[in-house]
Amino acid sequence: MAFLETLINGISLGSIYAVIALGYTLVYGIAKMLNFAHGDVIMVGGYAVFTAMVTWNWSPWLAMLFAVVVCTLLGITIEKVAYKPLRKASSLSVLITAIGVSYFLQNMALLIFKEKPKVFTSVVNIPKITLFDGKVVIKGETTAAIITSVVIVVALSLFINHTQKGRAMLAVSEDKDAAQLMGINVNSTISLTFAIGSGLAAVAGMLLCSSYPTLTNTTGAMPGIKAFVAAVFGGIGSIPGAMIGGILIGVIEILGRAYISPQLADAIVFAVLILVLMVKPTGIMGKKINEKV
Amino acid sequence: MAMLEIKDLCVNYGVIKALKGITFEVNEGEVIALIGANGAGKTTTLHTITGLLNARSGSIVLDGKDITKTPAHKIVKMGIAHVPEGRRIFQNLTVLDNIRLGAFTRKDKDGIAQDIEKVYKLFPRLEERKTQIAGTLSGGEQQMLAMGRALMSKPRIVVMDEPSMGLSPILVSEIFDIIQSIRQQGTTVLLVEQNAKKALSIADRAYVLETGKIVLSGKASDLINDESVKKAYLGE
Amino acid sequence: MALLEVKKLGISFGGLRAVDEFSVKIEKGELYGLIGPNGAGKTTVFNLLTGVYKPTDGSIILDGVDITGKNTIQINHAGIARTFQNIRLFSNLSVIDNVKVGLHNHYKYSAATGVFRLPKYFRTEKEMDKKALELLKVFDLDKQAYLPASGLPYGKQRKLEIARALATEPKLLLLDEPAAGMNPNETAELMNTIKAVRDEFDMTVLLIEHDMSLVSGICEKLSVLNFGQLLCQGKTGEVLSNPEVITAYLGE
Amino acid sequence: MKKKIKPMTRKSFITYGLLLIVFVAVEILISTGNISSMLKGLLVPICVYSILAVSLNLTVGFLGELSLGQAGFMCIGAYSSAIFSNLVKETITQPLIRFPLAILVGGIFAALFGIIIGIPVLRLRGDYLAIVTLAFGEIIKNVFAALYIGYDSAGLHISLKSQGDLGLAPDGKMIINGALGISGTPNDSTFEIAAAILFITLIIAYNFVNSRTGRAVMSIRDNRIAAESVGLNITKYKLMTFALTAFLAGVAGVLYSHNFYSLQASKFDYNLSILVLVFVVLGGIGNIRGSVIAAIILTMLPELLRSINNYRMLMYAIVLIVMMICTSNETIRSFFVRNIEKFKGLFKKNKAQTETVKEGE
Amino acid sequence: LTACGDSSKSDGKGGDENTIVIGGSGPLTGDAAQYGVGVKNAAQLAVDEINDAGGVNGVKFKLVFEDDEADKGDKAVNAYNALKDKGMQIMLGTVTTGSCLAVIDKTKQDNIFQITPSASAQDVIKNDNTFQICFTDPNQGKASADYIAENNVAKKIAVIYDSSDAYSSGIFNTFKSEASEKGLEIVAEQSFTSDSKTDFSAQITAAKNADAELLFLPIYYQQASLILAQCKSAGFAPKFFGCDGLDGLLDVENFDKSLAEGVMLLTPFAADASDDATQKFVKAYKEKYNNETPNQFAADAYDGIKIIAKLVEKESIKGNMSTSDICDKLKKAISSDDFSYDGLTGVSMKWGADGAVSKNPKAVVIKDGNYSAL
Ligand SMILES: Nc1ncnc2c1ncn2[C@@H]1O[C@H](COP(=O)(O)OP(=O)(O)OP(=O)(O)O)[C@@H](O)[C@H]1O
Ligand SMILES: Nc1ncnc2c1ncn2[C@@H]1O[C@H](COP(=O)(O)OP(=O)(O)OP(=O)(O)O)[C@@H](O)[C@H]1O
Ligand SMILES: [Mg+2]
Ligand SMILES: [Mg+2]
Repeated sequence: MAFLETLINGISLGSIYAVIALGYTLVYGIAKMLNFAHGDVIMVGGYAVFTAMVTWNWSPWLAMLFAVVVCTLLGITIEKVAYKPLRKASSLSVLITAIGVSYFLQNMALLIFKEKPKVFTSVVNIPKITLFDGKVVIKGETTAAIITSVVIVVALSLFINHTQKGRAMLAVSEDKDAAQLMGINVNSTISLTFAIGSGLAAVAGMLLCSSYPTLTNTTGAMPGIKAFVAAVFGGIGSIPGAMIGGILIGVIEILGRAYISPQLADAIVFAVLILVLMVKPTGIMGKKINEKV
Repeated sequence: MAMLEIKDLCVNYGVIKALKGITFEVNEGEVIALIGANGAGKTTTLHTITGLLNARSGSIVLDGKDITKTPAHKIVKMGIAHVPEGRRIFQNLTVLDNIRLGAFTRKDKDGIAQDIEKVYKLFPRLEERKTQIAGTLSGGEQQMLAMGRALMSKPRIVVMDEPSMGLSPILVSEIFDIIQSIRQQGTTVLLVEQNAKKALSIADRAYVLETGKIVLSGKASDLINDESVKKAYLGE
Repeated sequence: MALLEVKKLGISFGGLRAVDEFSVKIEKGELYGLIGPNGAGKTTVFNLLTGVYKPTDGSIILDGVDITGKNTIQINHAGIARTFQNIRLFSNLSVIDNVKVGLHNHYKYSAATGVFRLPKYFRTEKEMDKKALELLKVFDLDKQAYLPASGLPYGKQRKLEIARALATEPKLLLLDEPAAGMNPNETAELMNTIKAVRDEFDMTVLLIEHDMSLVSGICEKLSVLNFGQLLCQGKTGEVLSNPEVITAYLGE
Repeated sequence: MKKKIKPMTRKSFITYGLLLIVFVAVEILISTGNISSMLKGLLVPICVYSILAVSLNLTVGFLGELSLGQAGFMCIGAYSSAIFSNLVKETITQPLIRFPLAILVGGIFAALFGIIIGIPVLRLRGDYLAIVTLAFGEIIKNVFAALYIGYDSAGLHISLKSQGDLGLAPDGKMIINGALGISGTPNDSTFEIAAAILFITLIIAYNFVNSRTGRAVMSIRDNRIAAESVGLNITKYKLMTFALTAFLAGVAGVLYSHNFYSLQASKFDYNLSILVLVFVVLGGIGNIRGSVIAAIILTMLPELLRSINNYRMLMYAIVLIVMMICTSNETIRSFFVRNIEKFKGLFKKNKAQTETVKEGE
Repeated sequence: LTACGDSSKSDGKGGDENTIVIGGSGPLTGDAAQYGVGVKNAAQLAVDEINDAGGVNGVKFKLVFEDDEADKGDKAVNAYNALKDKGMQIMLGTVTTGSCLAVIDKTKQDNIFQITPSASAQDVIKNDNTFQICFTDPNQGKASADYIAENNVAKKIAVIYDSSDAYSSGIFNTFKSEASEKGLEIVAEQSFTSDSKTDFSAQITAAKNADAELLFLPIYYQQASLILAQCKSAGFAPKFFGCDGLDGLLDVENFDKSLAEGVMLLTPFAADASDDATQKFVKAYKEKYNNETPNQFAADAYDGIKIIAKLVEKESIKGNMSTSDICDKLKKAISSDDFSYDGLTGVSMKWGADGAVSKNPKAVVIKDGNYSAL
């Protein structure tokens, strides 16, 4: 029973990682850049909901909508200002700029919302599920996160593989010049990718803060990194992979903490990651790409 | 009025001057050949026309409209398709996905389906391999895919960068036949070729490019008999 | 004894039999051509010979040594060097450094010697420079020795690839479409270079090419592949007049 | 004609010269007492970060692999040498003997880990490799933060749980105290030693890159398949580069740990690795001198911005983004290049015309 | 080269006779910013009060404060050096233990009187020029165990602590040994690290399954607030006991105070205590800083400035004395028998030469959303 409980704890944590990783992997897979600022967009989403709900007393639904709009606009702006000028530069330059953006968002949030943490009010009102006479509890937030991540996986997969815009994204991810020659507007496609990715970050922010309700300017940083790990674990650019990777990372982290060593739980997660990548060098769901000689 | 007019086009790569003011024109329905040695600037010219490179000065006019600063994706919509050097197919997508992307600017589902069939007819090998990941095609197969993909946008002008490169002799002849049939269907062709003899034999007019300048131009049938051209590009 | 003896080589990709029962014998000093329609499996044969792919069937014997299943590096050490259909240069290195990388296994000094600049470093580097320039001269590249390789025009890049392959001092040189993208003059020049290489370096050459002027101009023998299978093999003149080859490959 | 690839020797001598000038200038400032405490305090860290950046550049710039584990190597160097120094500080009291030994210990341990990490890393490419190096760095940090080592008359005690778990006798002494880390390491790092090591690092880096080995490494970066086809042992050169990078990062760690009274593992988190990567990328991938310059500028920048208080880190972020865009955006860069060429042209008037705009082939 | 700036002040010779420069160092950015900001604000408040009242023997204070980002190495030292360049004569700081450990040897070398409001590790005061206003960690760990044992609060105890944090693991270590001496049973010993400080489900499950009656939380309040919420949703309701790190819990914006009902903590300061001094301080602080409630760090810092003022007065320190002389005088004065201070964070606080403060920890319990003395 204890094991089951622990496992469910792991899935709860993992489902949050999964939602974050989905936004990560989209931008990562299409724009081919490690958007290290993704975690900070999550934080902005959290503050947006908080401001709307607590400061302005809006209803949760309205607040969520507001957060999605804020993050989407933010994502598009960041892309335009910081990443677009580097379209032709090396991916490392963009990575460093993303780090700059991450610092920027964190410090901007610090100036606006000050240093004291805020407690987030959960936007989820799904009742918790109690099993085995209350021995095992599945929180409403967990249910919400799992449902959300499944919905996102399905929706994104359908979108990318079956719509014109989605195919444009795939083409852009492979070869920007060739994509232009197909009549694809590379800039607007990348903007769209960022818009969706940032909208997903807002959703992730709400779920993250609903489950773990303290909110500071660095709230998004560590989950962002963990989600990055999850995205790679699942296979870069693979949408179902991001979800699976997220959940597995959560489960390993919690099992490691419960059964091996709480202090070394993170080390264990990373060790498992390394082992898996040794066996499967492109992640769990990653496609093995053979370069034709 | 010419369909496509290039005037005094200059293009630089950093400090390297690749094009030093070239002027030429392409009329509707023509096949124009652009020939020249390695590094003469042929590819650069095509890239600039289709918007992948920015001109430093000069102008490109399509149907009387200046498109010098128009972004590449809009130029496609205006009716120019590009078969790029090095094929530039989408390596990790399937052959069929590549072909479909060629029709990205089109909305007519039925028309697209028909044109896919046409492409398959032109290149039966592509139909056999439609689910293969494009990156694993042989060199020649990739070239066919690049051609087929470009035709999917129903262009009024196709610019082709060395379409015969890497093709077997039988296919080279076929490609030139295809170019001619494309022209017969009313599409204009701007052709860059190393295989100058074949190119001149199907072209209406031709320009000879040397280190970023046009040094010779005229009717293809005249150039093919020009001594200097013969010596420099036909290997005779 | 033949320098290269390939017996019943085969490989599949998924359901596709890319090369099937391919056998060939190449004598030392021969200029041998491999031709066939697009997608016939020519490049795949090169990849099998150089260990990029592991053959599922058959054997490869080079100069009496069985090299079947060995990896690329071992095969290069055994004496096969190649060029690629899609040019693969060390594009950020200078032209001469590309060749010096080819010389890597023949002019040695340890990493420490390099870092501490011991006398041997200077001596060896000097020898390498000399040797590399000699090689570049053969390909008329010596004037561009210190330019970045990526800045060379296409035709010269192809030549540089050959020079780099030769620098590894192979017994057998594989050239994958060396004339692709060259105009007739350049092709003619390349033919002379390949001949010169064969004569000066006493080299055996196996090449893939679609340019018939080159094939008929320099190849002594040919093998024709079609759909992964050997269509015909023999003296160049005979093969090129074979009606099957004409219908499948040459046309006209 | 295009620009020739200049022999690296010239580049390296310019770098050595510049560094020497800076060094002498700083020494003069110090001896005349004209240096602020701030700048004086920054001298060793600047050398440390420069060494880290130069060594990471070997992996990122020359081997062409993205590594996010630099802090891990540094951590190993810092910890192993600090343990060493703490154990021997009573027996070897002469810093001039103790410190070189500590440097060797730190460097060698880090290099060993570089090789261990290099092995799985060889199978991986690109971002997968980046994440594995990040993972290794984090593992190292986490393990050290959970590590308790003490010694008493009964010998060495090691635990991964807590101080109490060690069962140390009352006379025992803690060496590593978990999250509290190590304290009491002798402050053997001086600016002169750090500068000397930076100098040596530069010599090693330049000479490595300009040797047969360096060429092999760069050719692997440019085209792995072609490098294999000419018979290069990819594994060997990748491992060698990783080990060298790790060794130098370890040495930087030694300098770091011997510059402060206390050392805590949490300092060596991925943010530090990323910071070093920022130096490398901003200084120019594959540009050794650039790494040093970027390390110097970016280490001083937040300190120079202290006067704007609350907006300090915000400003730092903005400057970072702007610098990145200015150095990497083609249009902006070619604008600078053109103007610099023009500027140079003023000095070499006669040559100017042929140099500013190169003719196409 | 602004960094070369004004070096006349950093030679320790002292400056203007009627101004003493107090340097403060703490995190103003990053994860721990709230502690540094609290200290900075309260210190400024205290300095202003003193100056408004005409200074100490006519000598006014000037506070300079630098951001050390709670860094444990170079950046902490940079902040310290920046302070020196600004002419610091007495140091209030640093706020966090890690940064403090990085600078104590530098302050020792420069012989600057250093008093830290909140760096609580034992090692911090190993030099004779450094003093603490807060309890040392071992002290808190011991006091907590003693309190629990003596008042029979519980027998079976679970602990969740931050193993990557010096403060938290410091308290835990002494708590553990003291607990076993007092016959308390630690049934679950759980930790987390700064890299995973949001999800405590595994730790809570372990504590719950070990049937712990009390959960000891020697951690900061942000994590504690999460733990309280997660315990509730896991249906685990032990008694909760914490240390001074829990202070601030009730001031978190939008915090559901019912979660904290019954939480006991040892803290030297509670913002809603009824004594005059506290009320006056809280009121002044709120007025000055946007209605923010001061936390314990702020109170420590406020005390710190006031303690410095009292010492300065006692020793008739002038601004033109050298820092080293000031240090020698102050360290002797603070540990002399006749010096004691009644402040916000303790009455009749006294210091030994070792630098540790002696004051009685106050145990409070949260009741109806307020602290009330136990
Ligand atoms: N990306 C680039 N950076 C710098 N120089 C370039 C670049 N691309 C081309 N060049 C140079 O510009 C000139 C013209 O090149 P371009 O590719 O247009 O020639 P081309 O006529 O197409 O030759 P080829 O027959 O080899 O394809 C050459 O000198 C070439 O070296
Ligand atoms: N890695 C692979 N996976 C799947 N199919 C492959 C792979 N490599 C090659 N093929 C297929 O095997 C066949 C032979 O390819 P190969 O590259 O050897 O042709 P080729 O004879 O060199 O043709 P070309 O003259 O066009 O270069 C092609 O149909 C190709 O699509
Ligand atoms: Mg070209
Ligand atoms: Mg081929």
